[in-house]
Amino acid sequence: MPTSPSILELLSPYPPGWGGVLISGAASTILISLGAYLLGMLIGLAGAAGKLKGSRPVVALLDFYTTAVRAIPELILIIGLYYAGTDGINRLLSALGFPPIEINGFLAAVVVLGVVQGAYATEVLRGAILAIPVGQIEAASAFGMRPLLRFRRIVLPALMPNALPGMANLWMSVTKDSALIAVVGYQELALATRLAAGNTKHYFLFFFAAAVIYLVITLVSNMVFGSLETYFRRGQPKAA
Amino acid sequence: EVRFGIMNEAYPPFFTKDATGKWVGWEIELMDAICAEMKETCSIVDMSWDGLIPGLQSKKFDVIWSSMSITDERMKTIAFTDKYYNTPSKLIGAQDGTTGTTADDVAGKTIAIQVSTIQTDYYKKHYASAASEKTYATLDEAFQDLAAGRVDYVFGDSIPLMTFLQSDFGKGCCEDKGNVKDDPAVLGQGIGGGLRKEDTELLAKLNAAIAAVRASGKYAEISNKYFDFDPYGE
Amino acid sequence: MTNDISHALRVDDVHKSYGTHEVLKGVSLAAKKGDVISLIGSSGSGKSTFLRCINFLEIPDRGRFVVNGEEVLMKTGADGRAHPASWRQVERIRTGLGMVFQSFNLWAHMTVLENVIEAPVHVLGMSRKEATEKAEALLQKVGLYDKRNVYPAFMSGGQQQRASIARALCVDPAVMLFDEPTSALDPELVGEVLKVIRDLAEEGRTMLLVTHEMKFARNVSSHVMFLHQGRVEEEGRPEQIFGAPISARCREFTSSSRH
Amino acid sequence: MTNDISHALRVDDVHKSYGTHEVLKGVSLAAKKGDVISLIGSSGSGKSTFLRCINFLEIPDRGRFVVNGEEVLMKTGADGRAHPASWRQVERIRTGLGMVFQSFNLWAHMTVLENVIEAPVHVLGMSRKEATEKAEALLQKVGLYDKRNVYPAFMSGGQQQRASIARALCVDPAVMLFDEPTSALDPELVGEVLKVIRDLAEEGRTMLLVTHEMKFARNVSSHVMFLHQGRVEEEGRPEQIFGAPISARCREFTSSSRH
Amino acid sequence: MDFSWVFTYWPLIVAGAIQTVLLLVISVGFGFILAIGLALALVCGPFWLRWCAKVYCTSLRGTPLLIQLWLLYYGVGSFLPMIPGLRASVLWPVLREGFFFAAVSFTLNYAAYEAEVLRGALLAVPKGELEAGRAFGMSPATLLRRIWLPRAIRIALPTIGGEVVLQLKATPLAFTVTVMDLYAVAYKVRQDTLLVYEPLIVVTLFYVCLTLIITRAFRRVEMQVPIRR
Ligand SMILES: Nc1ncnc2c1ncn2[C@@H]1O[C@H](COP(=O)(O)OP(=O)(O)OP(=O)(O)O)[C@@H](O)[C@H]1O
Ligand SMILES: Nc1ncnc2c1ncn2[C@@H]1O[C@H](COP(=O)(O)OP(=O)(O)OP(=O)(O)O)[C@@H](O)[C@H]1O
Ligand SMILES: [Mg+2]
Ligand SMILES: [Mg+2]
Repeated sequence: MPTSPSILELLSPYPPGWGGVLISGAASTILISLGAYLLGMLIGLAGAAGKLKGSRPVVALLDFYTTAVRAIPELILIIGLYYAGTDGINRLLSALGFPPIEINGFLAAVVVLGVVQGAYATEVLRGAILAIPVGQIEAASAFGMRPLLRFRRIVLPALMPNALPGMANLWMSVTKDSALIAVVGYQELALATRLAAGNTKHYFLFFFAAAVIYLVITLVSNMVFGSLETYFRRGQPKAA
Repeated sequence: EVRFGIMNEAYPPFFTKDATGKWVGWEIELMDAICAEMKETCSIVDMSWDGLIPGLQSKKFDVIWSSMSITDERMKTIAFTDKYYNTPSKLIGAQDGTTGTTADDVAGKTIAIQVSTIQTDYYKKHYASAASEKTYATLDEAFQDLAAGRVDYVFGDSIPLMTFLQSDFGKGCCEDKGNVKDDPAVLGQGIGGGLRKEDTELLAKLNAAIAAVRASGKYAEISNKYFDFDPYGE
Repeated sequence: MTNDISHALRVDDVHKSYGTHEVLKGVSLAAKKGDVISLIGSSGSGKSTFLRCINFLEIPDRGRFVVNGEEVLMKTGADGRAHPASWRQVERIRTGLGMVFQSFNLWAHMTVLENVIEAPVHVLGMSRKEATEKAEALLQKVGLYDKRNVYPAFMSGGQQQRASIARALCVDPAVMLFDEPTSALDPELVGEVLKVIRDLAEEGRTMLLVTHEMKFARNVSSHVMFLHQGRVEEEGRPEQIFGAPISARCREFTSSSRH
Repeated sequence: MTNDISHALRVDDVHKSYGTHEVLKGVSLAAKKGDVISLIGSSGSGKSTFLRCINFLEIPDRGRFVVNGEEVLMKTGADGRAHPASWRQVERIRTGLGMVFQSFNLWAHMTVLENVIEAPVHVLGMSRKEATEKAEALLQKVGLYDKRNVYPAFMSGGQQQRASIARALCVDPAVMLFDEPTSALDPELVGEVLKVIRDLAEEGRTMLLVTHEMKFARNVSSHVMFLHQGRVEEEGRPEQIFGAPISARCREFTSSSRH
Repeated sequence: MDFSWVFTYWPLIVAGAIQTVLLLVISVGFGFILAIGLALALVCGPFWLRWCAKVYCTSLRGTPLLIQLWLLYYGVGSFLPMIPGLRASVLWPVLREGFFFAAVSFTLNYAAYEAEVLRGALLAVPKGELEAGRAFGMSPATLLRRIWLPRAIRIALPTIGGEVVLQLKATPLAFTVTVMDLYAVAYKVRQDTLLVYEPLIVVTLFYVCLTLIITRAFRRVEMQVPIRR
């Protein structure tokens, strides 16, 4: 290397500065995390409902899902789905005489992370629902509320304060877990950081920059989760 | 069309992406030369290390071109081309004025080695009786620990080690202790491209192209831009 | 039983056990429009359970239910226990059943007013404006108008109970189930509730009322049932039950209210 | 005031507001050992709040408290409101104060028996064995012996209330605060509780009792206080309050119990 | 499928499994205790303490664990030798190792996540039950030990179980500070042999066993108090 470039040059958003790479990495991270998180939440809601209300086989199946999916390393899930999965599908397709398909890496990442998130979310939401005083739900039933209405008007607002801390944690971890999807060739924040650092050998600078970006993401999420919690804790007496 | 799978991490000067997302480096230029030789169009598929083998096997690309060492163990799983480079291994250590890489020189010291490299085998054969080993996921971490004094030596491929020594960080803490005595039995096989075992036709074409590029002087031309020695080794 | 239709509420032979503990051992009841039936009995005798079976908050092990002329279809599940054949039907029937819970069960995340208009707006599809007007009138009646924007956690026990009564009244149910609706109320308010119930009965609504206040039961009801060990030990007009009960157990129970 | 010691419980001039809503506007009370004082008044008049101020579950804005001959030291905080000077002292005083809550507040993660022995074992340091024996005797008395290993969520309202009474009795407090202890009980059980309270009074314990059942108040108490709009509107012996009340409001209130 | 490598690598596998379990037990155990303190500070601490706890939780949940680990290991860790006397002390062999730093940073990180969960759970305990405890003269410590925490933990059990499993999944990061946990062993095997699935399957089996133990244990506790539904 000739003369070392200044910090500003290194972080400039335009090449040869690496700022742009970091920012687009952060954007992918957020996108993938959001997708996975929302998918996870949907699975979680269905899973929690199934675990609490479902018939015996449904509960057993969901138990298997939450245990297995949480236990299996995400890496093997991603490799399994993206590589072995596409391989298998394509073999099947060609056996049936169809042309092979290409599974989008982004979609695969969102699906895998979402399915994993779903397993954790199932448990968080199950606990949150169990913490609702049963009488509140009974009252809703007694007034003839249909299950969906009951869920939307009573169960959801009542479970939110109990679930939010755990759900916030899941969000925090998924923004960092999304680093995994580098495996399918996606360049998110962590990989972009390593690339920038490895190229320039300014390890400290770029890791610090990445930490700051993560922290900004967190602070914004904190604000969102914080105001959600304040809103959903309305009507509760102040802390003891 | 031949698709080359390259690890999406930075490994200068062999391969890395620059800030515009373009692939650059010695190995990339060599790849271009080989493709020209084969009269094929080439494309690059970037993967994390974890994705390379599955990607190869599920035909997302055809050749792993990612500074992968040829070993007998690995040859059980995939096929390798002839080597296209083989750089010496060396030890670096703290700036204390000593040099030397014999077992006596490292006696009682701790040596940092990147996980699952040919240096591990070399260590087992030559150093294990005298020194102790610490395993690192990447060389960068090993460098950090060398600078912090947690290990006494880093043992690895000379090129990344020299690159480190030339950086500001490396200059401040560490120095070259010399190349290790060659042992072709463990260090000799070099770096090659990895292929699916059944792709024997492509393998033959690649081997021919490597030989042709080396013979035509194109190899030396590319290497001179990056190195002051011949990376092909013996 | 073609005469079912004439009954606003008809329940036959309800059985309910929790584990091995058989709480209801065949309780039956028939109420015409405008009837006020009081359910009395000692603590733990299954009064609340009976009420909760009627709107299927507890699934009875056995029994036949006709509410507002509509029979709840039951089927026997794989485990040999009865279940409603269609929860849709149960939900529809519940909209015609108001309930005041023993423990109030107000929704904690809603103010009193929101609690009261919840069911009219979201179950019956009443407009918010209309529901609010109606709710405010009801809250006025139970003396909670100035507490309408307070959350339940910040109210006294009696205020919560009154809110719970207003909530049940606001859906205009044809049949009302009251589980000790005056337990937390002072005598004046008990008098008010008494009046409300009488008005409702005159409007032709049917009421089933669990209570521990014998005087209240005597004053308000057209029919009294004494529950003992899971069975109806005695029933009849209030004058009879409180004046000249036949069963010894009933006599003992009602007389003790004159401590 | 040297004669404080002769009072088991003495409270002077308690004030308490929630926000701008002034609930207690100077309530005073003095009880000797063995006194049973009933607190009556309409719903929302501040009876529960008063009880909760006595054991500092609510911090009163102003007031002087002497419990079992010990004055609670107060200091004025930076915000101009009074606080207990030492929470340690409050905790010690609370061990001599039993409380039955209007909403029972049983600990949901413990069985009835565990609920009852909790305070004796972990606050008073009684041995588990001794506490269990005592608790079982008490549960027998309130008719819950065979429910002793049941969790509160699976009990009827009256059963929970009885468990709550047993829990308060098991610490042998010198002063007991009862917040509507019979609201969920049937007449027979009310009679039992009446007997228990009389026995306790004879043992020399002091009791402060909120109730809506005038007959009960009349039968059990040595002194009755009528709370109205945050003040003691009238107080005296039960015969006077129920027989010949002076204040118009009190007359209206007590007479309404004869609906 | 080729598992012949297991015969050569089994001593490493066993050692790795032990490292994994140790890291998990240490970080969850100490982290939970720390989390209780943090959660209490968040719920009822004085303003400054609440603020400190909030900053702690936000920054530790907000940055990747990997970066925290590196900060500790390469940052703090490289200053440790400068403390006079430490190098000569009996603690040095422990303090020098990557394991120590991994255990410390995992503990700190786990505590931050767990504290948030506990905060929510502490707030979810019905106020009346706390008041009942106070009314019987329980000191704050007794109240916490007998009523508040047991109630809160039961409310949060499913979430806590999830956090423990998440922590298990975080242990592979220790490899970046030279701790050869089970995952690192599998990584080595994969690098050595280029087998993709087989080493990961061994890890998966082990993780599944651990997860089963964890979930079973949590279910046990959950079942202790029946819930009415
Ligand atoms: N969910 C439940 N699981 C098990 N047993 C229960 C459950 N609910 C009630 N029980 C038991 O069933 C019996 C009847 O309870 P129920 O609530 O119907 O009594 P009740 O007549 O309403 O009494 P109270 O006047 O005290 O409210 C009681 O012994 C109670 O312990
Ligand atoms: N935590 C609180 N925050 C605000 N206001 C409250 C709170 N608790 C009670 N109040 C109000 O204080 C007043 C007195 O309440 P309190 O519970 O003392 O009444 P009460 O005399 O016990 O009535 P009841 O007989 O209905 O139990 C009520 O108007 C109530 O709304
Ligand atoms: Mg009941
Ligand atoms: Mg009250």
